[in-house]
Amino acid sequence: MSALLDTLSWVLLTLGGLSVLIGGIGALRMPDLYTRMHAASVTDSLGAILVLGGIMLQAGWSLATIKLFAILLFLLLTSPTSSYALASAALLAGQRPFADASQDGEGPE
Amino acid sequence: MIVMFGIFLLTLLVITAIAIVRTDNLFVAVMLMGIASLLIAANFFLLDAADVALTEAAVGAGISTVLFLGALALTSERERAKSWNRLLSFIVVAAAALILIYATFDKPRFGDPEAPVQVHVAPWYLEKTPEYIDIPNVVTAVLGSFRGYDTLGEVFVVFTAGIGVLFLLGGGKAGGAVPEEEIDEGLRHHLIPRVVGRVLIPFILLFGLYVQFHGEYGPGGGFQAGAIIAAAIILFALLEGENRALSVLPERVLLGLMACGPLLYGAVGLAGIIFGGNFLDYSVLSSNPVKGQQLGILLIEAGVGISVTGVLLGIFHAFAARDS
Amino acid sequence: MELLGIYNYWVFAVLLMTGFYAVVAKRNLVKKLLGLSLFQSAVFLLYITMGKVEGGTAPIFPEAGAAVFSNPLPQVLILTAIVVGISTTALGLGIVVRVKEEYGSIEEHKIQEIDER
Amino acid sequence: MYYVVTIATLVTMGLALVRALLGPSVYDRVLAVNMLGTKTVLLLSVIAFLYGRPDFLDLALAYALINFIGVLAVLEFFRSRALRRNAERGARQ
Amino acid sequence: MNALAQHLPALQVVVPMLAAPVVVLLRPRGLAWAAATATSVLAFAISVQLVQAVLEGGPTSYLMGSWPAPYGIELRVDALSALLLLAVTGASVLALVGGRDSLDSQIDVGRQPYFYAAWLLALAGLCGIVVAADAFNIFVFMEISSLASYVVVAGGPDRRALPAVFKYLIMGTIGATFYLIGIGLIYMMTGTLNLADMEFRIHAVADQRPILAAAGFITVGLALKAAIFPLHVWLPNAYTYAPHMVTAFLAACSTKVSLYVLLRFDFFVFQDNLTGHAFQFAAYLMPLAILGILVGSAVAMFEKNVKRLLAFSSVAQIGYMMLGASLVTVAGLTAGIVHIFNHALAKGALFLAVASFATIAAGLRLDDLKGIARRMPWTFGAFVVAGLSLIGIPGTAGFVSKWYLISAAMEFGAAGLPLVFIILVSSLMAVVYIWRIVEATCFTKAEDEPASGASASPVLVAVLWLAAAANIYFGLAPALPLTLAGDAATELLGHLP
Repeated sequence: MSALLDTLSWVLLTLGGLSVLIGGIGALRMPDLYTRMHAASVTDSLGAILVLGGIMLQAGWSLATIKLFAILLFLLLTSPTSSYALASAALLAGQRPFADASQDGEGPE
Repeated sequence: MIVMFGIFLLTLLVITAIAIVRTDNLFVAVMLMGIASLLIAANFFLLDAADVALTEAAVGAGISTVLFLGALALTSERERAKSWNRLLSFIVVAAAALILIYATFDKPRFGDPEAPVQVHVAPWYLEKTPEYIDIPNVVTAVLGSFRGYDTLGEVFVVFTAGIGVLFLLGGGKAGGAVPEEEIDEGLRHHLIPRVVGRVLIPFILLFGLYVQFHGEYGPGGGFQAGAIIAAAIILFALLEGENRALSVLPERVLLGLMACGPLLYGAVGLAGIIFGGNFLDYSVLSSNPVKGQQLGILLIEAGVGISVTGVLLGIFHAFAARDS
Repeated sequence: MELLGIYNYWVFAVLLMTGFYAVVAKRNLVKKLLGLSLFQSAVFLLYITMGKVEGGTAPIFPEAGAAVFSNPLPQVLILTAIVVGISTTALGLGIVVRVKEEYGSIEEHKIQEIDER
Repeated sequence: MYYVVTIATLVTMGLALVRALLGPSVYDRVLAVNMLGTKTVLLLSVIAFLYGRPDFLDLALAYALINFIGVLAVLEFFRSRALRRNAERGARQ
Repeated sequence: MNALAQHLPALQVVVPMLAAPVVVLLRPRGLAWAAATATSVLAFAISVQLVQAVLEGGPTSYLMGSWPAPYGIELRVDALSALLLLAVTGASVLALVGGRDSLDSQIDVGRQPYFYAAWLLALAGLCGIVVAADAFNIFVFMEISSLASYVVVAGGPDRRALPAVFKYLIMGTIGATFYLIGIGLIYMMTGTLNLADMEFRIHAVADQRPILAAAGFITVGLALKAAIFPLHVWLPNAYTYAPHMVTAFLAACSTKVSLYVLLRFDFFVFQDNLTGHAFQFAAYLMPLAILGILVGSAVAMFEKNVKRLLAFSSVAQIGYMMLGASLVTVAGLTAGIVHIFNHALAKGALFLAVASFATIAAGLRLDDLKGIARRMPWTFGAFVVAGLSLIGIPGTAGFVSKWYLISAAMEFGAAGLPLVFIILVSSLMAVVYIWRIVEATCFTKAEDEPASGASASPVLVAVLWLAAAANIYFGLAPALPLTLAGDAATELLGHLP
């Protein structure tokens, strides 16, 4: 049982690390703000779930798990909120998504 | 392996620092400063300084960014001048750097348990804390009791900054071009942040109280808690607008908090004298010296928390009120 | 371990000098304050680095088992210093805002020009 | 196994930093700061376990919360800046 | 009373410090001045008590929180600190008592509670530095006093106060941070923060590179704070544009307190522990002291604004103190320390007189003060007395310290003659710049005689004459400062072979 949990948590951790990394690469390589934001925010949430879930399995049933759960909940609430707010602020300020960027360049800074 | 993590973080830190100096967009510089704070804090954590990491994150990455942004909103975002006296500055800086690098060669080895720092005063704290004060967090014990007088001074530094900003910016508002109602609505039209923020604020406050009263057992204490509670109320002010926040916590209340925190701390110190000990001697506060110490630390941490909350909010409001 | 020791001190020196350079050479008042914060952060790093003990852990007694602890004293000092730093920054920003209101600029040489006029 | 995650997080922090330095728009930089913040939270959670001191998870929680407030402060800054610019433009006309 | 007597070192700091939040909360607002003044008087009374205690029983020490010395924080009052406490608290009392009208006219009532609170904090910070016997504690109180000084200086009505105070803030913070680096390096090598313990333990690691670097950083950092030439650039503007009373208070004591810390470190901690330290100290600081004396006096001779003129004169006077110290003899150090006290008397009185002039003059340029002596003969008289003391005319306090300085230089025989020459030359320069003010105020007529009947408040004139009388009293009967300074000098140099 414990070996199973261990393996499962390792898998989760590895996947989490991978998705975090993908998010990082995406944020660097994507062509414009909105696609970068997409890469960053999706993997932010997924990575957080996987990594914190993996650690939770390692920690077992303890106070630490509750704290981890709180952190996870917090991240899941705030991270998409920040992304949304940022995107809306950028859009209102006149940053156009990549699709129409061909007409007016990168948009104002 | 952890050593490598540390080196990596420090390298990122140096890159960030150089970028801060080079950019001419002050907004970007402030953002990078936030990053630098996070990196330093993570590094403090690697170096076993949990309390310091918590403070640096709350103060450096949180409050400091908010204050810088508040000031930028009132001034300008662009740095228009080139540096001057580059050569002279460079020489001064390089001279100081050479002295520092010169000094590194006789330094005790990093992490050496036999270094003078580790064998003289510090072991006494680690050894005597369980006996005299009996709380797990030695940092809190030293901060609150052994070197409590420093902490008293620190509270007064914060207080001085608070009254200083109020003295400079309080009263006589500078008229702006933006209509009051419009500037004051905060982020109220952003529905999602507003709902999420409202849900979170009580939990942040709760967490602040936890940090305040858990400071004897884990990382935390008055400063960190004060910064977190202030951050929660700043969040409220951001979401609901300055006036709503001020109606919840009017300026007079803030001023009261600002002044009562230091007074509470001082009163605990004077109680030491009244009950026959020295100033800031908490042992005499209770018939059991250890209990007295714990009570004293609890009270002064409360004083610290109150004053930090009051001062940070007071400063934030002073900046925000200038806006309208 | 040896490497990190020297590396930490060198990063301290570099950071210190970067911040110091910004304070001395830049003429924008906000930039000067940013430099000042950086300058102070470097000193924090110096103190915390010297408190670390090899194989030690944070000086908070865990529930079970004695261990090697890092030095609590530098941490206490730096807690104080961080708070002092933010206080200075806040006061400095207050002055900058007032300067902007009175002079309409936050560039040192422009202020000088206005004064000499 | 924690090491793998730690390294992945650190590398991502590096990448985010590069994004913050490159920009090009201020929103990119805010995005990068936000990303760095969440990665720091993950990093601290993992290292707390690596050090065998799970009681330090409080720190990670504090970071998560400070990060959120920072981003909202930036947004408010953008909003008030836009308002001020509009007002100035209006005053000029 | 007796029970409280042992707590006096702590109360000296705590009383003004805790009074500050109370002042902020007081209603009505007019009470702020009264409360601040009462607190200052109390602090002065405490320092008088401490001086007596030191004269009778030698240094006293106080353990904060009853923790033993290197672990807890120790306070220590010896002859040197007692003398400075007297100067600091005395200056605060005089400036506050005399300065009510002047401050009312320069700072509006709504902001006054903050101002007086900051004043008390500055007072508490300065006292805290002087009584502390712990290196880091000195840093904390240095920051309290600096931040509070920035606030009170920024209270100046002229907008030029703001850039001046910003510069002061930047340079002050750099100084404090350098000091912190120095402390860090020493701590790293010795593991202690208590000054006495540090002095004891530094033996073992003396002459290692971090200690040398630390000595450099501490000296430079404190020299910045003490405005030792050429690091004085923040001082003239900050003093010129501060409210007049603030200038009187700060000019009398704030840089001196930094100088005090410098002397503590260089003589108490490093002296004798670093090879050739005495020589290096003298070799680096004496030229700076001499340059400071000459340049400060020369600039003062050509300066047109009275406050600026006196500020540059302060730079020169700090040079005298450094010169005395850089002789590294008991006589020289005594002279330097006595001059700290006497200069506080003279400069405090001069700035009080300037504040009094300012109540009716249009501005503080020499041209604005034309003929003012006739309208304010009493103020003018006190100004002349204090000016004579600054120059060092026999019968005034300034003469005592210069006399001691010259005789200390003469101990070196022929080698001391150039120093004597420099002291005489700079005294002549002081004659010139004081004469310029006297000439402007007394011997030139104002073009248009203003009809306003306003005059300085009688309280201010009374306080001013009190300060002037002190200049004469300590010139004729200099026993008190001389005894304390002599004790201090022997104590600082005591462990030399």
